[in-house]
Amino acid sequence: MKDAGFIFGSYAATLGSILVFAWVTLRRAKKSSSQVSDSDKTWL
Amino acid sequence: MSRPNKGKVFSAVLIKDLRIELRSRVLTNQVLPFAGLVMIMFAFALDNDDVLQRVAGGLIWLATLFSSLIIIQRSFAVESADHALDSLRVAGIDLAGVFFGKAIALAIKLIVLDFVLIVTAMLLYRVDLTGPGLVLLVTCVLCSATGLGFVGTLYGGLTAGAKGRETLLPLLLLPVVAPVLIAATRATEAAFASGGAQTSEGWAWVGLLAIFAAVFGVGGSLAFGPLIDE
Amino acid sequence: MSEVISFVDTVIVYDNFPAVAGATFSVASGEIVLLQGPNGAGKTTLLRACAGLLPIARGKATVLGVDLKSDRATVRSQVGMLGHSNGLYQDLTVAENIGFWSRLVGAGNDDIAQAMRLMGLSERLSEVKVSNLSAGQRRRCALATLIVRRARLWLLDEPHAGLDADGRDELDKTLRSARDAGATVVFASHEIERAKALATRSFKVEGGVVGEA
Amino acid sequence: MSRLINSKSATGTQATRVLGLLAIVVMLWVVVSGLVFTPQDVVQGESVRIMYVHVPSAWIAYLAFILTAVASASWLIGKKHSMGFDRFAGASAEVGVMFMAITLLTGSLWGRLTWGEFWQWDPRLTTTAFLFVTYLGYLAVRRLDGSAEQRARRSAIMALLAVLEIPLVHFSVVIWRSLHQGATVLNPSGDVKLDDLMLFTLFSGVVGFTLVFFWLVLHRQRTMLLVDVVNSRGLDAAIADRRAEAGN
Repeated sequence: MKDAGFIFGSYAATLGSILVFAWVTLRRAKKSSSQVSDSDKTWL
Repeated sequence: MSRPNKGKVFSAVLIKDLRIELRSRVLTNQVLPFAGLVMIMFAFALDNDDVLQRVAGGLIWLATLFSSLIIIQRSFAVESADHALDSLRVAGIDLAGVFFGKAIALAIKLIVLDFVLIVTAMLLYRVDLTGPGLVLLVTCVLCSATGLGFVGTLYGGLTAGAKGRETLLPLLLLPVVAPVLIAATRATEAAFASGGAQTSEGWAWVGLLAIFAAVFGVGGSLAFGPLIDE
Repeated sequence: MSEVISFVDTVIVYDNFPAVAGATFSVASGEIVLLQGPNGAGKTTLLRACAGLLPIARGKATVLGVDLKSDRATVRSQVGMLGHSNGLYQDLTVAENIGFWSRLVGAGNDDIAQAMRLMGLSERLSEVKVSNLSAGQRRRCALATLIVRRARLWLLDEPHAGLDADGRDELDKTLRSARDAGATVVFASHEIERAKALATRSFKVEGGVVGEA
Repeated sequence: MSRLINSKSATGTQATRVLGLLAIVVMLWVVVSGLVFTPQDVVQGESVRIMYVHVPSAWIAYLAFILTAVASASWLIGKKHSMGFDRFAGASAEVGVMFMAITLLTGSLWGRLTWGEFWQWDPRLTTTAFLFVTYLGYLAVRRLDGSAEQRARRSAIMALLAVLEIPLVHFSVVIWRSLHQGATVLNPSGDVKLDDLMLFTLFSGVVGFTLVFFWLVLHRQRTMLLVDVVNSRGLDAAIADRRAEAGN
């Protein structure tokens, strides 16, 4: 494929950012979750 | 006791701010020399009379924006030095009146600043001004100074006081004032007839400046009170 | 209308710290109330909250019949607050500072003259810039702006600080005459002797909790 | 993969797991179809493939900022000032800023291939860049110290001011370009002839990114709630400590 670096770079940057955001969020949630009782978790 | 209306608060704050400026002379002793220096630096950096003549409008307004950051910070340093803003808040004073008073005081300082910058540009960059161009330029300065006064007071109030917030002002302010930079620059170029621009082209830009001032005048008077509240 | 301030289990958080951690007390109209306690006990925070400047985190708080939890803003025009700082403009003269406030609240020239007389600010001082005043003179100037505002509830944080003996006597007289005119005064002070003589009642503030003294 | 889906996350529910699974499936399809199945464009060549991630992320970024504004207005108007609106506004803005960064990055990579330059002063591009900086400012205001209510009020007003600002910036940039020099920029989509598969892939991209957006916002919003609760738990302990001071 011509210009493969640019194209794969775009896809990698996009998916990478999403995954990093998701991972950071989930990790932060896990850290605080143990200190919060289930009654405060409105989504449960 | 009945509280006075917006008009009284407005004039009291306006007179107070202008009087403080006359006493402390921060504008004349610090900001104007800084702005003049910036104009000279531009001349060094660009080092070409034709280029300078063509971009004079942009340089005037860039210098205005950077100097306005200092003026805005000064405008609220005065309020937070002895927690005078707290006193105004606790006294239940109409904050929209305070907003307009501070904004117009700021606008007047910016008009003085722009007058000096324009004269500097005419001397250093050799730009010419015709009769119709002068009318356009004066209107342009009035409209953009008012708009900048409103936006500057709004975001200056938010970033006033607490530690570490001063650095936030440029980040918040500069994107918002991009339309002023663009419109005022184009109108000024039209007034100077830089690059063969017609005076008539400038009036559309002045219209945009007027809209900007109106939008942030209304928005700012509504938002200022809740924004500076604790 | 007897209760001017009524706090029940009030918690006030300032800078993520519960400076007031459950205050229950009430102040009746016409009282001069002293808050005594060590530095950092929560006196200042309590006064600022009464002025509607700080949000109430928990509990109940009513000042001049206004619920501070739902509506902090309306109470402000009826209280006069003087904190550690004076709220003066350093580059303006005494007369200009007081004049600014009188214009804001729609007071007349007589009010300015009276306020300055009450606070012992002479003709000569009135034309001096605030930045050239002594601490005590600034304090008196700030109190004069408060008099011009004619508040129903006076909240004063260390009002005697920086005043000389005469100034303190003047201040006590002013507070008493303000009380006689229908105002209620709550003040914090370290000078227990003088303050006790002035106050009709006093509370002890310690560790963010208010108790009878 | 299935472990990732089934592992119990703190802020997950059945609904978010289904949402997440759907998002992954659609995104996989977009990647495979965008990189392999779709043909290259007559004009743009291979670079058209960037469009399948660029266009949806731009669309999501704008959607995020609209939702931030709506949630902020709801917070201000609502009598109860429900903090849920504030958290949603913040979460949506954070995700929006991320997608806007992706938009600018993929856009400039595409521009390098198509125009030969990373950046053009195209009105749409310029407005997007200003929007990005404006919302960085919004997030900075959210981080200012103060009570939760103060944070919510400040940031709600900032979000609504941004709504005032954006049309003004866009309008001024549009006439700035059109008055002064002819359009030097290719219309980014006007020259492209999309066949059915290309259109379908683009459409799948929009769907997939929307799913990802809502998955991220839901989790981010709930995480904010957890952090808020932990902070107020800290408050209970602090109040107890504070009262103990009075005892001695």
